[in-house]
Amino acid sequence: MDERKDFGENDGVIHYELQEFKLFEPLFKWARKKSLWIVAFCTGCGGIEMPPLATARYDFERFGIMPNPAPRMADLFLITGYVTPKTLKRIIITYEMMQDPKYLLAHGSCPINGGVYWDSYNVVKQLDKYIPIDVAIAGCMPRPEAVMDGIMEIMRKIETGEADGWKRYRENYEYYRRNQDKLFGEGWREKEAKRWLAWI
Amino acid sequence: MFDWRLILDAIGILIYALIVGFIFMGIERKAMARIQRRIGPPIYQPIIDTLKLLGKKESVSHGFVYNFGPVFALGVSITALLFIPIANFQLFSSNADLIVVAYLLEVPMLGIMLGAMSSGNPYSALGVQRGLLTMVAMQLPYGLAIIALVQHWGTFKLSQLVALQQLQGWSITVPALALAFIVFDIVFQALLGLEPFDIITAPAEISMGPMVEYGGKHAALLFTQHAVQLFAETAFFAVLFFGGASNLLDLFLKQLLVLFIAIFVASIYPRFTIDQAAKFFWKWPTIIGIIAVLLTV
Amino acid sequence: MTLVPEAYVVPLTLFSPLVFGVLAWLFDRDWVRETLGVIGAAVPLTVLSLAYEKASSGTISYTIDTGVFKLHFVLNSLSWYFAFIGALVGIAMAFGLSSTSRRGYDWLFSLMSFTGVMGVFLARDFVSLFLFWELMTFGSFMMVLRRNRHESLKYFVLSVIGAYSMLLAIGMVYAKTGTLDYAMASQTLLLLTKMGGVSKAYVDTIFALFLLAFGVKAGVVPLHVWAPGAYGENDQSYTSFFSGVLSKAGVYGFIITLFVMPSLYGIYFAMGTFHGHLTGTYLIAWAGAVTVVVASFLAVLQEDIRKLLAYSSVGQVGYIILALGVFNGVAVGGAMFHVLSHAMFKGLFWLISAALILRTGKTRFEDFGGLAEKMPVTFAMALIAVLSLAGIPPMAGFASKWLIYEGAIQAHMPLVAGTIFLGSALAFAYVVRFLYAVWFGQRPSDLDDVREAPLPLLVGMTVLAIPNIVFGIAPGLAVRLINRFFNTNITVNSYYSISTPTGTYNALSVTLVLIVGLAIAGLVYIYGANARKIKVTNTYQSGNPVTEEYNLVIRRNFYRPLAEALDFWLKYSWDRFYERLANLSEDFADWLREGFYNGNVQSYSWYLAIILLILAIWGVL
Amino acid sequence: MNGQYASLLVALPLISAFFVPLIKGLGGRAIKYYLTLITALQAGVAAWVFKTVYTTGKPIIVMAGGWRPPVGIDLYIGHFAALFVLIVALVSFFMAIFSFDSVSTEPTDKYAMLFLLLMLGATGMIATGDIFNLFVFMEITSITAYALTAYNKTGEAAEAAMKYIVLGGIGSSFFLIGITLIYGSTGTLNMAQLAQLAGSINPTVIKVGLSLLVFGLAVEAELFPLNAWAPDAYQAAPHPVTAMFSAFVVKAGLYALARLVYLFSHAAGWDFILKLLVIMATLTVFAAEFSALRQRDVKRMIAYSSISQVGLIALALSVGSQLGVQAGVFHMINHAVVKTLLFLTVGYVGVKVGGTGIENFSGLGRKMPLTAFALTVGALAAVGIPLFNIFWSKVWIIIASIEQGYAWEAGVVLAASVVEAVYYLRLIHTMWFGGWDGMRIRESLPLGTIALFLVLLILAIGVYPNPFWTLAKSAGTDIFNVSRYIANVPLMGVGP
Repeated sequence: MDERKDFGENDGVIHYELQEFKLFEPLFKWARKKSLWIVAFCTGCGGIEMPPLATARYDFERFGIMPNPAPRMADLFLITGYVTPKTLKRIIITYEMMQDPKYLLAHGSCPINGGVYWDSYNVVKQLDKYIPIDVAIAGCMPRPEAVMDGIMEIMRKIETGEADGWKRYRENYEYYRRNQDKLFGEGWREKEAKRWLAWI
Repeated sequence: MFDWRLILDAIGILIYALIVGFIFMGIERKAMARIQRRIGPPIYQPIIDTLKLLGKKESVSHGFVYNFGPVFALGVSITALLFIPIANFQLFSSNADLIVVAYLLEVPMLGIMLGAMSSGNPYSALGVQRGLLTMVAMQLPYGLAIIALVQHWGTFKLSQLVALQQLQGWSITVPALALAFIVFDIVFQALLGLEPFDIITAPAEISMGPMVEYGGKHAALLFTQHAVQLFAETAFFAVLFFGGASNLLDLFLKQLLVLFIAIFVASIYPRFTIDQAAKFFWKWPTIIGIIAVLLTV
Repeated sequence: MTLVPEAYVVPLTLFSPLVFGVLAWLFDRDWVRETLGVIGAAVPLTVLSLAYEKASSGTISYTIDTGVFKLHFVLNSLSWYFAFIGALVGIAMAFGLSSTSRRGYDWLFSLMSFTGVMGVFLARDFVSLFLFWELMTFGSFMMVLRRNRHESLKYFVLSVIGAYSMLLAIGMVYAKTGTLDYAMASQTLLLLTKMGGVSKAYVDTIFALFLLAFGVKAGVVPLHVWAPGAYGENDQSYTSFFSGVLSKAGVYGFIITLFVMPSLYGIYFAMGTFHGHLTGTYLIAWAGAVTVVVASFLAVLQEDIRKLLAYSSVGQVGYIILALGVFNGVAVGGAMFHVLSHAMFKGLFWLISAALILRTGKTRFEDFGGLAEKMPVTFAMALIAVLSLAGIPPMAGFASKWLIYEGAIQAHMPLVAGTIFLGSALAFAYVVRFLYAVWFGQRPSDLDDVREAPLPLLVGMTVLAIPNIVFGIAPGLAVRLINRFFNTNITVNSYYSISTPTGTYNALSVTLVLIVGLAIAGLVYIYGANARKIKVTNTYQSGNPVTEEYNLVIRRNFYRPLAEALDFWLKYSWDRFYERLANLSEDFADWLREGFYNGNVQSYSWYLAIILLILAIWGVL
Repeated sequence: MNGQYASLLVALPLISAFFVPLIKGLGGRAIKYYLTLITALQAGVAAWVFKTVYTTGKPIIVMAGGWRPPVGIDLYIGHFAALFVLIVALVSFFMAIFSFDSVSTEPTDKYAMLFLLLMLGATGMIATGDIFNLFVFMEITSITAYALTAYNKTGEAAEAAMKYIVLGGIGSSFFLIGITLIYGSTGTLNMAQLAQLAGSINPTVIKVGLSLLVFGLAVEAELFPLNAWAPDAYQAAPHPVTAMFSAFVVKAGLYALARLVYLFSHAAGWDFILKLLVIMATLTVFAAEFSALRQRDVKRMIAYSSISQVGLIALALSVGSQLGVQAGVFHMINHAVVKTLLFLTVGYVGVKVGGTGIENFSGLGRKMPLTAFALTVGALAAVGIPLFNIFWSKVWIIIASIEQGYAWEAGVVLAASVVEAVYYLRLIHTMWFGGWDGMRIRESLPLGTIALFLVLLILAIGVYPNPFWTLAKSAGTDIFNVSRYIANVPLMGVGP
């Protein structure tokens, strides 16, 4: 883990040693499965698909899922539609802010292969190159049932330990980082921040 | 010096309070869901959430005071809890009285504010500002309710208060104290941060207010603190107005009664903005409080 | 008592500060001045602590015969209590001054006001009270004069009005009783009230004049206008003495009118009662309550650190006045304890603001930020002061406020007790505002090279921080001291637990349980993943990247919603009212001069004719 | 050296005044040296008289031409007169030294003559025991005062002198009519005998006579409506003369007023006169203080302050109790010392910096530190700060007036003195913390020593007022206690 080149990434988001709970690991695994908090970050056209889940008909709260505005507390990150580079920058920053056992759920076909916007200049064709995806739900905006199924899938993967998107992000950070820098150019965080300074 | 029975009592009550506190939070979410005709999470959902937060593999901090804030808040909540006469356990309530407990129930707010302020996030700063203004707004009616109570019973000692209420009937039955009950109930809503006055952690507006930068074990600490605080405040409410309790089940029922009043109010009313809340607190609850106080003098 | 012979106790405490102040002014070399000043402030402290058992049991009296008057001083337990608090804050001020001011001028006048306040506490007759009162006012005035003329004149005019109303009251007492000594004057006044030799209106005017005189110095609301300017525009470490102890001279005045002149009981009863409470003290209670509310609301909305502390100081003294007004044993005991705790935590606050202004040179909240790492020790002191002022249980502030709560509610003054609740919440709010704006959040770039406060200032802070904690955990010590001169029915079960007829407060158990609670919480904290430190800019701004240039902190008008909620009340301000009054009187003066001395002889001779006419009319009748 | 040498007090200035034209030829400086010599001699005689009166305790009676009093004119130098004649002499000595630098306009011999005659007039008014003699000395003082006011030959000085002459003239003429009335009904001019016969004069005559006497002296003693001339006269006169005006010329008028008022204490309608005087005194303090508030010229400001302090003394004297009169006399002493110091320093700044406008005083602390320090001590003393001398006398005056039931008047006076505090402290602020043009002025040694002596005197009285308080008490009883006054004067048994 430590031979990786130091990219001067954001506050050692990668370089901390992981906390291994020996005794309570199975309990925590169960708890992680039974209480998933979703980051309120709805991109693209899928954002409107998410509220029905909270209504009386589907009610994802019975699985312990609760929308939570702050990324620090959240575990589940829903990418609900096409991803433009501008949104991808925010996604990367929010993803890196989330605390570690975090999972990514990609809705719809756009994050998988660009979907309807397959030939558009401004859509990220394959999200997986920049952010590790745990479960992808096909469909050009999957219906709530499909999303619920995807959530069940995530919970199963957590149960079995396969939902290791955050581990993959840590291990081959160079790959993800190179792709990101290729897309946005080196040191894109400062440049982006400076652009908005004038308006604040 | 140590009387072991007291310490065992304290530990027992602490664990009981923690579990029942989480259950109350669960009931809160379950009841709101049921009102919205949803199934809602299992009752023990808050316990799962806290465990998940505690089990986070990574933890982030903005400096010593950021860590000290939640620890201080939980510590003071536990202290406040141990000074309230829970059912037939006296615990430490013999050497502290109503004013000390009322103050201890408000001090955790300082702990949360300390942590939130040092996180250096504008949202948390807004949360701090709203939290303090709510506290300033509700302090006058809160004080008036307590004064009415004390003037009627003539004592500050909680254990004595409970004994008097056992003899002469609950505070609710006294007309003046009924007014004080109404005022205290409105203030109780703000103390818990439930719907009409949940301006502090307004989820949609300022993303969890002070708690925006809290994650992992800090959030777990805050959740446990909220659980203990919930138990302590419902117990305090029960002791003041429903004549304490002879045994734990009696206390539990009274706490449920109080909780459900709060839940029903919370699930109906939209959120006040902060200056509306201040103006509201200084109008109706204060007037009712003054009437209650003048009736009991 | 062997060290300092009894005859020298009072003169040493009284005159050593002034003598050393003058010496410090004369030998204006860098370190000579500081040592002289600190010695001058240390002498009263040592002498008083040595004279403790003698003063607490009997009294040490001392008279100076200046021919014109006989000045009589007595050191008994009451005056010892106040003098000791004054000396303690005085030594802290001396340490503070030795690092914040490089001028003999400051030392001379700060130590002159030190002597003045000591004289006020030890005086036993009216003229010495008036003499040292004027000296104290003049000393503190000169400290403000150097820095801001308008504020100093406002301060001086108000306190001279107070002083002269006191002189009028003294004259009226002397006219009727013929003596100037407290005890004798009160006895004869009591007899006169009984036999009807003195009309009720006469007694009311005496009471009103004393109320006005001591109200100005204590900063009761309509007369508090000078406080922000005088406390703010001053060397901050001197203000710790100014607001910590000089306001107590006003409080001591209230005690004189209420207690030391026992006959006034008779007078107060003569003033009738207002459903159960003595009208005189009921007025004082309401004056204190209004001060607490108005000053605390103003303190919350301030933008400048000095103004915030000034209004908060006025508010806290309002607490003391309120408790004195409640006039039952517990409340007065609470008031005396609050005198001690206020002197401690307010003195500490001012020393902290002195350190901040000394190191950063800034005074407004929007220029501060993130100093917690840069000045860790001062930050720790600030935390102690914050906890004590907000009244968090293990601190001295809570113990005294608790007593005032108990007293006020027991005395069946519900609305006054209500204002205490509001006042303590506001205190909580402006104290957290101070913490947020100065210590936390993003640090402005020009504050990066800020160093820790200099050593003498830190020593001064510790001198004031320790009593805050000691009296917090062991309120019994202070209450035992207070019970020696007032029969407050607060029973001291042991040094850490005090109880009143209706409630009890065991500070040690609260502190121990708090420590246990913190330990439990700490365990939970340690169990989780160990946290790593991240920069301030790594915060959630809904995903946007953030750099140092972003302003991540709300430091300007932090409580804007409260200001909007209160805008109806904020339209009226005592300050503007007094400014208009001052201009009115100056225009009247101009009108009078043009009108009367208008320079032509005809009108002058007409004046002569008028006088002749008056004499002629009198002659004929 | 028996008591008769006390007549030197009057004779010495008179003779030396007329020697001045003889030595006119030796030039201005010689005249000034001569003036200082004479005033020094006068101070010596006055000190000797002071010592004898206060050691023997008996007043010195000087009978002109050896004739016993009701027929001959006698000088009655009691405790008050001895004290005040010494003050007059000392102040004139200091002002003589001061006039070396400050008086530059040409006819210095005329100045020296007027100076000596002014001193003579004041001494005479204080020492005389005969009403008509009092009138004569009053005339001498007023006329020399008119001339000295116009001495600077500026337009403003002439106008001030003209006002002073008109008002002073009216006042003294009515004073003369009063004397004739009283002489007509009692047949004697001697004060002691007048006091004896006061009860027996028919009421209307004594009422009119006393009121005219009081009116005449009130103009001289600057009470409220009659003091309109004072500010201009003080400002226009040369600096040393202004100091003499405020230090003892006004005091002589006040003393005469008090002496006459208390002489006729058995006369009918006496308490009305006292009430009128109290009201006029309070109004004086009030009007003078307020009109000084926005003064741009420091000398005129201090003139107003001097008038208000004189009003305070008048209040003390007219309160009607022994304590009041004693406090009034004590205040006279303090006021003389403080006002001399103030006018000395302000005059010196006016001479050195050119003009006494407030802008010349800014940054004085660094420009002329010694003068600034002296002026600050004088100002603080005038305001009544403890550890300075006026504090003690002001406290006693307030207590005395309240004791006599004048609580309202005391309140007004205290309110007015708050105003006084404001403008003096504004002056102090401009002096020490005002802007400074950088150049430092060397101060002369003799004036520095005088200023320091006065500062030390102020601090001495302020810190330990006992000796001066006993002096003031004996002087006060001398005025108030008329029966003792009558007993001391050896009256021939003649007249009704």
